[in-house]
Amino acid sequence: MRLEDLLPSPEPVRFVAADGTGTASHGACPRPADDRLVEGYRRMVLGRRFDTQATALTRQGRLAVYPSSRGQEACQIGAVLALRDDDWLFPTYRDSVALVARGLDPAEVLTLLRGDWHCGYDPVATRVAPQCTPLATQTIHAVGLAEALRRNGTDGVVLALIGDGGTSEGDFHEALNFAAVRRAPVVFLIQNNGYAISVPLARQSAAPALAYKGIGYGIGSEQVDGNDLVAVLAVLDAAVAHARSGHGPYLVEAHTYRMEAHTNADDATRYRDDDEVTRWAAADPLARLRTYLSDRGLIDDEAVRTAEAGAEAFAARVRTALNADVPADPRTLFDHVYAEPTAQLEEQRAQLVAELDAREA
Amino acid sequence: MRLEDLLPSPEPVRFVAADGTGTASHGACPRPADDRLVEGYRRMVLGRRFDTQATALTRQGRLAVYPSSRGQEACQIGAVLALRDDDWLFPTYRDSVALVARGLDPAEVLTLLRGDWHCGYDPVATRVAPQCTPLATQTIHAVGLAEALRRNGTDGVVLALIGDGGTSEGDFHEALNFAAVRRAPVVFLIQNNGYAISVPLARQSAAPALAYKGIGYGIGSEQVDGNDLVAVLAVLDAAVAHARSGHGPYLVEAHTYRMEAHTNADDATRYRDDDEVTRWAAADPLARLRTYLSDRGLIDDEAVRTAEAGAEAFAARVRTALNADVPADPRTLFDHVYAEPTAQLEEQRAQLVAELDAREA
Amino acid sequence: MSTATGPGELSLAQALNAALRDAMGDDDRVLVFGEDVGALGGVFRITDGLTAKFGEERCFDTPLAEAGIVGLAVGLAMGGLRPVVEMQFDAFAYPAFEQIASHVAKLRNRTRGALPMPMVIRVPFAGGIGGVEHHCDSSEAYYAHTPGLKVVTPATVEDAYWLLRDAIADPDPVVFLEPKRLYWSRERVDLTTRSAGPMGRAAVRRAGTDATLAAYGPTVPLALQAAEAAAADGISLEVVDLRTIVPFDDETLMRSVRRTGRCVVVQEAQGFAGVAAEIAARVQERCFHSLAAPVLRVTGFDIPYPPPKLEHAHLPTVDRILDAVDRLQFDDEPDLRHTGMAA
Amino acid sequence: MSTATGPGELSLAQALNAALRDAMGDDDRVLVFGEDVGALGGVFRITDGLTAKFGEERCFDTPLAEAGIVGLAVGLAMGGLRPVVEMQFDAFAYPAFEQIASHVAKLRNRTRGALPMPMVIRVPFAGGIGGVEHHCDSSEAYYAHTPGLKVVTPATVEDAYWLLRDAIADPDPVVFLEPKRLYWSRERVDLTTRSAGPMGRAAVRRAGTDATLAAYGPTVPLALQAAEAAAADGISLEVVDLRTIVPFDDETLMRSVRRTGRCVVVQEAQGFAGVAAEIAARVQERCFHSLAAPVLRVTGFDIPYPPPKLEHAHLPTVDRILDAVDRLQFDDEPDLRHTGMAA
Ligand SMILES: Cc1ncc(C[n+]2csc(CCOP(=O)(O)OP(=O)(O)O)c2C)c(N)n1
Ligand SMILES: Cc1ncc(C[n+]2csc(CCOP(=O)(O)OP(=O)(O)O)c2C)c(N)n1
Ligand SMILES: [Mg+2]
Ligand SMILES: [Mg+2]
Repeated sequence: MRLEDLLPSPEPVRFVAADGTGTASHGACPRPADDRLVEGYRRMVLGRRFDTQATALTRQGRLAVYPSSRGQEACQIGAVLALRDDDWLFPTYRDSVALVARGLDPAEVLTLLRGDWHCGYDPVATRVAPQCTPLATQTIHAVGLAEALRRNGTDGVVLALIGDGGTSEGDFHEALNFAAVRRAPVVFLIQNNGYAISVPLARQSAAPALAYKGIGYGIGSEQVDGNDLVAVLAVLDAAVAHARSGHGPYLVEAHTYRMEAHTNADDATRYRDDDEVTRWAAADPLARLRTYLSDRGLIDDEAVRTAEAGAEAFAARVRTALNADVPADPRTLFDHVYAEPTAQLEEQRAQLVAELDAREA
Repeated sequence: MRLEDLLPSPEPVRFVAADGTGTASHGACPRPADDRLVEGYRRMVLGRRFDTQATALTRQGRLAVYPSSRGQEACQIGAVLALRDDDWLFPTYRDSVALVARGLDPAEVLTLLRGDWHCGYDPVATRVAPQCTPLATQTIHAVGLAEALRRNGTDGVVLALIGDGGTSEGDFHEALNFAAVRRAPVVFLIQNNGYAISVPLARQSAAPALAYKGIGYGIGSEQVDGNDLVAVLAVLDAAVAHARSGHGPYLVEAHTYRMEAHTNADDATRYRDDDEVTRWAAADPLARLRTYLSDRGLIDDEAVRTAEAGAEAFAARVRTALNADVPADPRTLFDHVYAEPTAQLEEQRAQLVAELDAREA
Repeated sequence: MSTATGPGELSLAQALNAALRDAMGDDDRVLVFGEDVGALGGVFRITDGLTAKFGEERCFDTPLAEAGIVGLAVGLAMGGLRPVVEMQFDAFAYPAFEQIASHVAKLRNRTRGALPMPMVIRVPFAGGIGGVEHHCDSSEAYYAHTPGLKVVTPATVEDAYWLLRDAIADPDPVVFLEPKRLYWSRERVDLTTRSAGPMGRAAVRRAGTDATLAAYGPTVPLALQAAEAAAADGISLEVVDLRTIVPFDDETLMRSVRRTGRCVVVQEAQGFAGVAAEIAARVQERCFHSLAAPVLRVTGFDIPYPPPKLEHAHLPTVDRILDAVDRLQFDDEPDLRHTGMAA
Repeated sequence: MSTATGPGELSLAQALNAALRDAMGDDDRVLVFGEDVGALGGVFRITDGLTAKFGEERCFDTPLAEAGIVGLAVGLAMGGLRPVVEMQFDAFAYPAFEQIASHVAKLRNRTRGALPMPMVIRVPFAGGIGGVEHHCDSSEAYYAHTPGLKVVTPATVEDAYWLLRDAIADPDPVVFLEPKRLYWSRERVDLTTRSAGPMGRAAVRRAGTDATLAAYGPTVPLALQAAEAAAADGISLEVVDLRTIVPFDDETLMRSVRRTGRCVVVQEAQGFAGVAAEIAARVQERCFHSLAAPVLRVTGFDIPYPPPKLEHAHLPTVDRILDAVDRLQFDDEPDLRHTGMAA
């Protein structure tokens, strides 16, 4: 790759301005087809409704905790739309919206946050790695999986999600480097939402933008307005195509904002102004896309209502599923530590079973 | 810093060509003063002689192991000349030549490799951190120490050495990032000698050059011909001045070559051609500097002879020191694990003492 | 340990906060840093108000990188400062493991005392708070097995304050394990005096004659409850709170076991090769002929920490401790129910 | 174990190399990677010739980053491959500790079996080779304390071959600890058959009646020498080679100790909270009334691994084992000389 291709555009790629009007700054990427944008709109509506629903469920005690991605829907849905079914996604704890938008069962997605089990869906069947808690560690797994896809003779691609804070971890550096040296078909998408819990980007990095990290590994990079689905999808399309065609990894930084606190348990007033939140509300990705699409006659009021009704129905499904009590059986704690429980684990399970039996008797 | 200042020169900065003639490509750095170059020559002669001597001592069984830096003297001496006495140096296992050039007692430097103790010199008195074995870990210590200097109200600077292989470790990434965010007065000097043991640079990184890593952290960077002392010193002078004046860290990549095997125990024929070594021999940093200085009348045959005689005398001192048997007392093993040995360690020492006493009786 | 609230009372979290504040006030060299310790005051609010009081130079947020945080502390300690760093949760200290094991623990030894490493690595410790995976690990054994580190864990509000003060004043690196589920436990305390000994000494929290319960950190209140319950049945249990895992206070524990002749070690971590194993091994080495029964262990199972809804099944309970006491028996039957250990 | 050389003999290093070669030949999914494992064949030459034979796709050098190496292996295992990675020395596996503890050990459990982690992490293990600092750590306890990992260490040439084959074929992640100082020990072996049991079983290497020596990896030959020396004095020692630390073979060890009534555990690592502590704790839990004396430990001291010239003082010796056997005494005197453990 030429030196110029390794550096991102000086300004984030943008197709749609905050007020929904088209802009001139597109980078080199073509605009995604209309039907994909309309589908993106539908999934963003659904994703936002899911997010609100999940937050509500924490208040009702049905979820232990929920990290909202309100405001980041363009990134989450863009990531999903850029992938084929046989591609893999490596999400973090914040990316539940991406998972339901990819079609995963919301109850399975929320198994982790409900506290039933660590991962509720089948990563192999869904081609979605477990939502990762230890920051940045998933990015190197993504490289390994991408290499496995190549070795298995497919042209599958892996998309790894990471936050701005996560980029500070050593594992992210190692992942970028391994990906570049091994030319793995992997796209790294940084959702730079301005904060790592309470820590603002300025304390996280002094780089002109996080996308400038690519050149240090020989990885092509781009930065994009992360609240503009059209731009996110356009840039990710190019990145995924790059990886799929054997040209190795690609790094994308999406500039976005976390509208809610870090999780429902966090108190964001301790570290940021309401003003800042209000300013970002004006850049809302969903309103922006709606205006853009309706201005172009791609959606009408009817389509908006249909999308919202679909989202409501989905939210009802989520409520029903989460309000059902799923029994969690302690006897299963020993089942999957190893392929076969060791003699020690068998005995520990027997002890627990005896204890439970005694309690029930 | 402006974006342009964060990227290195497209070609390594060079003042002196391989054949000793001056070149046009100087980057923006002024040429160091003549007397410093002459002093640099003297120390390079000494350093090389020390290096040969140490390798010889491994053959005589006086050293357990020695990682030669033959061919890297311009980097090692450049690093030392760029620093004031009250600045700190953070070396690796390969940087013994830098240490003796800084004036450390060679026997104390070789304590590690002789197997007497882990570090033989006093890091505080010498302002040289212990030669670091776990790769890249020292770079973040360097950042902390640099911050301590600033907090202590001095304008001291820290220079951290690292190899090309070491740059792949996560700790290097974290060190660069912490240094940039905290604007620590630290200079990172990558001695890119082409190999990490047997692994060539192409398998270590796909970056256009390692110096391109700086921009991803907002750190100014430069690359330099690491076999040209004039250039190394010029670039490091600028980097150190940058750090000293409160502008934060700086990253320098020096392109050089390790003429010997990784250590005396390594077999370099397994992974590289003699041809390659021969080619690099023509770029020898010492011969190059001698030609350059004598062409300019800065040294004459007499000066060369004096430098070499000084180096011989030094080598004799090293031999004498290393041929003396230093008794290593196992009773001291418990002395510095904690400030005061714990009750358990006291008892373990008592047991060992009883055992030794019994054996001696 | 009282859990009532009222005036003059302090939570364990508040005591830790007070210890940091007082240590920073007394010694300019003390610096507090880590993830979210500044404006937010830490996810558990242990550093609350420190930046406001002492400024950003003394208490600050770092980039999100634990090896970097500990490595920065190493460099600062080399430069004469006294860093107190926070790891956000047990499992998030693992990225710093190399820095801790290869440098923090060894630099003093490496340099024959020239580079001491006075620093405190604070780790919110163990479970019982319904945290999702990676938020409830018990990692004390990793540190306790690493020579050069001291390992301390408070179980009372008073100890939270004083042991942390001791740790910060200590010339050696201390891994300071804060039992998460005790953060909100409250006691009426007077922090101007201390009742337990300094760091390095265990404390007999309750005197007894029939058997000794050895516990530390989160299992101390549990052991006390078990002793209370046993007393109702006429069994007199002595409870030893180890307080400091390294260096280990053999004297206090062995004196107790030699008297009671029986011992149960209670630890929340998975059992295999944990600190309870060390304690059991030491006790039988030193008190063998005083022992009327094997030293038993009540520990977590040898499984990854369970999800929130199942942690209750994993964690040591009062019942399991009492069962173990009941089984301090006199034959070789491997009757080790509920101990997380069996064969 | 014979140390003579001659035709038909193999070194332990060569047996490991053969195991890798045969495993790669039998199963295309087996990949070998790490630092310097390609052209160089590894710093100990364990991977010698593999790239030449199987090509760069099957055996390759990676960038120099251990977390990356293990993390890459995690992703490859998710994709159905069977990675065998090399950590260059014990202490250089520490940067990968988070990947190992938080992912390798837990991904199968996290996903209820959907993402098994069949991989082998090979670690040149322990000291006795005059290596400078960081090259001789004993790190088995860190892994053994982490549920989800299996931990294996061979002590014979035959076991080197077969245990590594077993580890590669195993559906679970195995930390495979290769005793560095045994790399060059040689035996006349026929690798087409195996005399010891599969991974997971201990082996009685020498039968005896007076006491049991429990050892693993580098201390097995030492225990055998001690038994040989004791026999000359009329003391009959049984030597149990654990072979697999996790899962632990209680049956073989307990059967032995119940018969001999005495036990010494020999481990090279620092003693505190090490694997020997677990073994001592287990033995007294399970064989208490068969024991005529406390289970003693002979271990390294609780210090960082010493420099080359002093390692001899730190490492367990035949004399220390014999001293411990002599002290399998009958009172509570803490007579634990030379065990690295005392109070
Ligand atoms: C290795 C590690 N260290 C610390 C944490 C605790 N933690 C959870 S989320 C978080 C902030 C992450 O910020 P960012 O990467 O920007 O992602 P965001 O939450 O903004 O999506 C922290 C510090 C963790 N999960 N893993
Ligand atoms: C964390 C860590 N991993 C592995 C090693 C083993 N090792 C020692 S030197 C070396 C190669 C280092 O290469 P480079 O950084 O280029 O430095 P050079 O030896 O060329 O000076 C390796 C892999 C180590 N010392 N530390
Ligand atoms: Mg963020
Ligand atoms: Mg190199």
